[in-house]
Amino acid sequence: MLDTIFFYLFALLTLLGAVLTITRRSAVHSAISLIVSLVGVAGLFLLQRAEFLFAVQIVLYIGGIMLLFLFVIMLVNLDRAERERQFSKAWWLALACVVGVGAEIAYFLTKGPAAFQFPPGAASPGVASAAAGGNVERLADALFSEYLLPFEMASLLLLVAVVGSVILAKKRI
Amino acid sequence: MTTAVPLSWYLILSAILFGLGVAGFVFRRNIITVFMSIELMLNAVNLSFVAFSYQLRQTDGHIYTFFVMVVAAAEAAVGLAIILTVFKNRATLEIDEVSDLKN
Amino acid sequence: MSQYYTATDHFVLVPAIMLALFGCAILLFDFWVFPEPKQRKWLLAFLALGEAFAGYGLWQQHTYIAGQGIAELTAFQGSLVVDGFSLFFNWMFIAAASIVALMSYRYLEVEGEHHGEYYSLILLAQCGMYFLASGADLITLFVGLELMALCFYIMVGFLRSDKRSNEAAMKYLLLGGFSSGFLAYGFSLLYGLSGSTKLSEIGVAIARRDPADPVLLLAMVTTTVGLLFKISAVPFHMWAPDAYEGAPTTVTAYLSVGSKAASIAFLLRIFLGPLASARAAWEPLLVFAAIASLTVGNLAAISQHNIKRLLAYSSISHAGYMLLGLVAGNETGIKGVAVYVLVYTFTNLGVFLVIVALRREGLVGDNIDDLAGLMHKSPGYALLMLICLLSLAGIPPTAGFIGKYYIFLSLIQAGRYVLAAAAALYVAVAIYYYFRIVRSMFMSDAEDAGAMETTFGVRVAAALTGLGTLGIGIFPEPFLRFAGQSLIR
Amino acid sequence: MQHLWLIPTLPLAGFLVNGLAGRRASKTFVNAVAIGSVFLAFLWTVKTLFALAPLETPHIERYFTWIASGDLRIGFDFAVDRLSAVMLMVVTGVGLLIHIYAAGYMAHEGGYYRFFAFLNLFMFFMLVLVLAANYLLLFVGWEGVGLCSYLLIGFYFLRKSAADAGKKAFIVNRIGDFGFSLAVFLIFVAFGTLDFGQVFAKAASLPVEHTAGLLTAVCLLLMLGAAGKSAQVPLYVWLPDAMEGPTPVSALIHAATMVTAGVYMVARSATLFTRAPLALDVVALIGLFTAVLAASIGLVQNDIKKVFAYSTVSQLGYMFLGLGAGAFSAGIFHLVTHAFFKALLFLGAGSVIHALSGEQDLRQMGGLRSKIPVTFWTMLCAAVAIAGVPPFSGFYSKDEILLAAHHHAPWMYWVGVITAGMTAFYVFRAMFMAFFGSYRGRAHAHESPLVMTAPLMALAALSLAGGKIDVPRILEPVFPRGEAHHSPALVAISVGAGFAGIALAWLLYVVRPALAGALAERTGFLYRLLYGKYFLDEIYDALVVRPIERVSRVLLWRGMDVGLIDGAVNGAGNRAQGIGGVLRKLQSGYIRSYAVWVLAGAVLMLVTVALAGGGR
Repeated sequence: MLDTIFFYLFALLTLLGAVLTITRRSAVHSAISLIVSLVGVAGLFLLQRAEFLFAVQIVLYIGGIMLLFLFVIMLVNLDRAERERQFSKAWWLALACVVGVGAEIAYFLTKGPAAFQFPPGAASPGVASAAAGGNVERLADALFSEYLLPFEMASLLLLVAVVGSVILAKKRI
Repeated sequence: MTTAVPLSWYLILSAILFGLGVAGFVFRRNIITVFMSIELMLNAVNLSFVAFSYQLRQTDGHIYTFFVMVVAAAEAAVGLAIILTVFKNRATLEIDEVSDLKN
Repeated sequence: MSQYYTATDHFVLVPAIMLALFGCAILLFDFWVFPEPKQRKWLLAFLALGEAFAGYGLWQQHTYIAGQGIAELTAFQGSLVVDGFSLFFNWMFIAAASIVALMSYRYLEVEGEHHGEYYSLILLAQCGMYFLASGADLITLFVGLELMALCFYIMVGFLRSDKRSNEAAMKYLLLGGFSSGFLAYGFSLLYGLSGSTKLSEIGVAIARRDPADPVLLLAMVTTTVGLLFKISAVPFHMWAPDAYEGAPTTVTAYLSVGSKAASIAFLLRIFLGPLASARAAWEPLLVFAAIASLTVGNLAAISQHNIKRLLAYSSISHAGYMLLGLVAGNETGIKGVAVYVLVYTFTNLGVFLVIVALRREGLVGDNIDDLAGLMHKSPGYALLMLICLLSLAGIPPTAGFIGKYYIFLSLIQAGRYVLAAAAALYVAVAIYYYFRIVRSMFMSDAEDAGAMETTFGVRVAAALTGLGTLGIGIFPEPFLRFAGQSLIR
Repeated sequence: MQHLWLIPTLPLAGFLVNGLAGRRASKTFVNAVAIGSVFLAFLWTVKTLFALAPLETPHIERYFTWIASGDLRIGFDFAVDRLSAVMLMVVTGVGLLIHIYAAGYMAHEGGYYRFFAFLNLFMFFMLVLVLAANYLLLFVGWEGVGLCSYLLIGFYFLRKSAADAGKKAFIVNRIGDFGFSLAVFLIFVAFGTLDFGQVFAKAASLPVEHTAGLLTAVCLLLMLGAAGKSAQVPLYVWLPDAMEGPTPVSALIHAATMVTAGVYMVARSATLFTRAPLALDVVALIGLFTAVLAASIGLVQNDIKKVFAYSTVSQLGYMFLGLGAGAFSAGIFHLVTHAFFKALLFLGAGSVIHALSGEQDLRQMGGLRSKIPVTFWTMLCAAVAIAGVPPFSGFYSKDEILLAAHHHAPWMYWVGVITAGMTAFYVFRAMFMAFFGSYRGRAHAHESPLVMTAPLMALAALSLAGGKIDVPRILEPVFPRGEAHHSPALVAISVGAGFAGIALAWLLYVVRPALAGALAERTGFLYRLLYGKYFLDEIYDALVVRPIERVSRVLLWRGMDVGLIDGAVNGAGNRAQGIGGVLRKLQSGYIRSYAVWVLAGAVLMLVTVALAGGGR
């Protein structure tokens, strides 16, 4: 019961934030709304016992990425963003597309629980405790054992990101 | 495992979030906001991964979500740097002004 | 060596390690050892060493697999797989990256953006391609794809003070992120459907499902959108002309062959692996994309004046041919796609090389008129361009013919006569715009008398691409056998 | 092993030497390389043919396997039988003479080395085409000669700003090549091989198709390819425009050799065609129709090269008429004699143009008989040959074709006779306008140098005596001769038609020159129709060329539905005015419009699979 109430709460937060993100005139407002939405998603993570991801969402996404966004918005001239024209006159087509996607997805997903017959044996009941708690340990374990390779690849990815942003943004290299 | 919130709710929420991200990408005129819309889409993906993972009682989905976040971070760093160079050269962040390459 | 990093894992990873290692080495040496811009060409030696070591690693994998007589070697709990397919594509990436690096040196100097990071990015992008060609796990593939894409975003925007380069990078980045969103969404559904991120297990789970399962279809469509975007198939192609035109020409060359080949490898892995059982559902989509790509690519190329843009449209049409090989789906078809990609790699690099060689102070060299009178100025490059354009048009005895031949053959064997006829029709259209370039080269008089300034690297690259294009055309047998080994399953 | 590969390789070597080093070399060197390589190829051909005589069965040389997959094997194989032997002699022999002539004609042109390099490259591809032992290698030569033709027409392109004409030539040829490549694929599907020997052996075991079937389809597609290359209806429109190129090119490529590639290819595939009588009928009809149509246009043209261009189209039609009537050897016979006299006519015309410093309009000529006598007399030899005056070469070959046509369907004979009359008329009209009467131009006329007149004389001898080479008898091992249809009456009628044409031309352009103008006025509409070439160029332009370009532009420019995509995202109103109502573009440069396309594609795909999935 409590789960449901929290789900609604966080879902509302997520959707509200998302709608505001794409409708607010000012880029700063958009960014702040996005943070609200991300907090909602973080809450949903927590609700599903993904404590590690909850932390990452707060620290990396909100604390890192969104800060970067805000920083850049401040760096470039803010006034221009204020004057941004919002929706174009013939926005109906794009809306139709979006509604189309939404309808399709909703149609598929509300087809009932039949759509989510997990393959037999896919769920691992033996580690049910994992979902109940100890998630962080298990994740850490997986990252350095089974998923060692993508973990190391991620380091390359971040290296490229560092090199790239230095090259592109620095005046003289 | 009893859960009060069925999987499909999460998936529908994820789909709506994805749709909103797409809408933001298509509607918005400010490059940074457009870029933020991509973050919305990626969050939708994360949400569905975590939901699946929760139902399957696995951690694979969590791992994937983690990597999506890392990718998002790297992409954001490079993307914002590119947006800064665009701004430096054109003094605008209106997306439709950046349309010299065409036909 | 622990349980999670065994000797096999290491053996499989060696080429990627070498690429990454030398990529980092270039960054360090650029900073500490070669601070002077003039010295930066020595970084090429590092790149060459990296490629050589990576090649050695590949060669060992090659001989090991052949010696043991096994089909594939898996590592990292099935996340990476070395088989004929991955080896074939990785050899191609080595060739592509080396040739691109060889032609880059003087070009970047002329552009005034000759930095060591460029070579590092070439290697790191190739590292991403390595994982795309050998990955067998959604996470590995996704991170590999993003690694490659990120390197390309940066390289496309490498001319920082050039408005067009910025714009190209921004468009590529935003649309790339957009499509990655679709791809990741599809992956999340695939994961939900199967409860695994390993391609083989996903395949098993999907084969057991009802093929008309709506969620499966949604997963398939979103994945397809992401993949088709990467190979720039219509209607997801629109980033390509803009990115190709705005990017530095050497990067365009790398983008058009490296990224395209890696994405095709990725696409084949997905469609012939986990999605193989849903063939009935995705085949019409690919037919549509292929025909649309042929139509838009070929017809739009007719009225272009910028060669890079023209080649972008032509590369869209080539993506259509590659898709047709997958549509045919038989052994000839898959082999045909592999051959086609190989041929396309050498040929397209050759064309871009000539454009790069034209670049000097005061001449951009990407307009068709800039090629005017090339025959007078430097007959060797004109000849190379002629051979490569003939190859792109698919005229025997150049390599391009062999590629198209296999695609057509596979379509006919599969009984797809209408598709074969349509493809043949577009070959006829394509000759038209390729020959526009030929005419400009051979028939017009040069508008400026400036001689071409080429470097040793460019000349070596020219020889390699020329030999590749003619060699595959005239002696295709070894290459065909090589491609034949690359068949998945 | 006779080292057949040397024959095409020699001109290729010439191309490489001249192409890479010719710019810095002297003209003498370029000449020596270009002419020398063709001369050596000619000598090697002669030597080979003597060594291989009597060549009753094909001599095949297999060099190496090109493509092998499964049981399919396509090789770099050359073969020579009597048919290709005849073609080889024509290509190398006439080619050699034209090369020599070109050394004089092009002496004062820019890009001298380039011209000869491409001429040699053309010889290479043409010889590959003739020597090829399978359809694929033939296709190599086929595309190669097309490329060279395009490059050589382009030699004058910028100066004459005739780029559009080249565009048309190109598009039209693409249609033909499309047909040919489809035919090759169909052959491959049907027979599992592309080797001539195997294909024909397998085809020979098939029954004759009296209703349309696979063989008919193959043959019709082959004919489409041949129509493109050999300028037959409906794809003939490019050839007259191709006369923009230098005259030696017109002579070599657009009269003597390349345009006959289609005839050669159909003759080569005779085994297939004889088993598809429907296709054979189409060949005959196309040939006949082309012959009449082109000849009628040729009646009124005033540009000397245009007259001969339409004459070439018409004579090619004759050859196809012969092939279609089943008289393959007669078609090839006419190909040979035509190579002699048409090359001579073009070279002579070139000599006239050269003498008049570039003048091509017949109305600006006249009375040149005494000023350039060698040119006059040699051209007269060609004229009597083409007009079918016995006992010169054209008489024999045309006679064979007409007799075969009469045997096939008498009405075809009569149409052919009328065409023969028109042929004689327009050729002698050109001769009389150029060489008789009084001089109407201003330029000072001077006879061409010996290097140009010597090939003229050699060709004149061949035009006069070429009929004595009994090509049909030579070709007997390839095309067994049916019963001979001798009919002195029919021969007399066709010769009579030729003489009538000459007499009419004499009357109109020498005896009563005023009559010609009056006639043109009296038949105003007909005259304009003919002079405007039935306005087919304009029709083709409107129906084929422009739509293709328009589609290309529409794809880039948003022309389909104003306000659909861009309008959706950009607020169409404001912007459209700024650009001034011009159609804006699909590839608009706006990222968001691109994203909408991605989205639209995704939705479309979703709907498709949802509908397909729901239907299951």
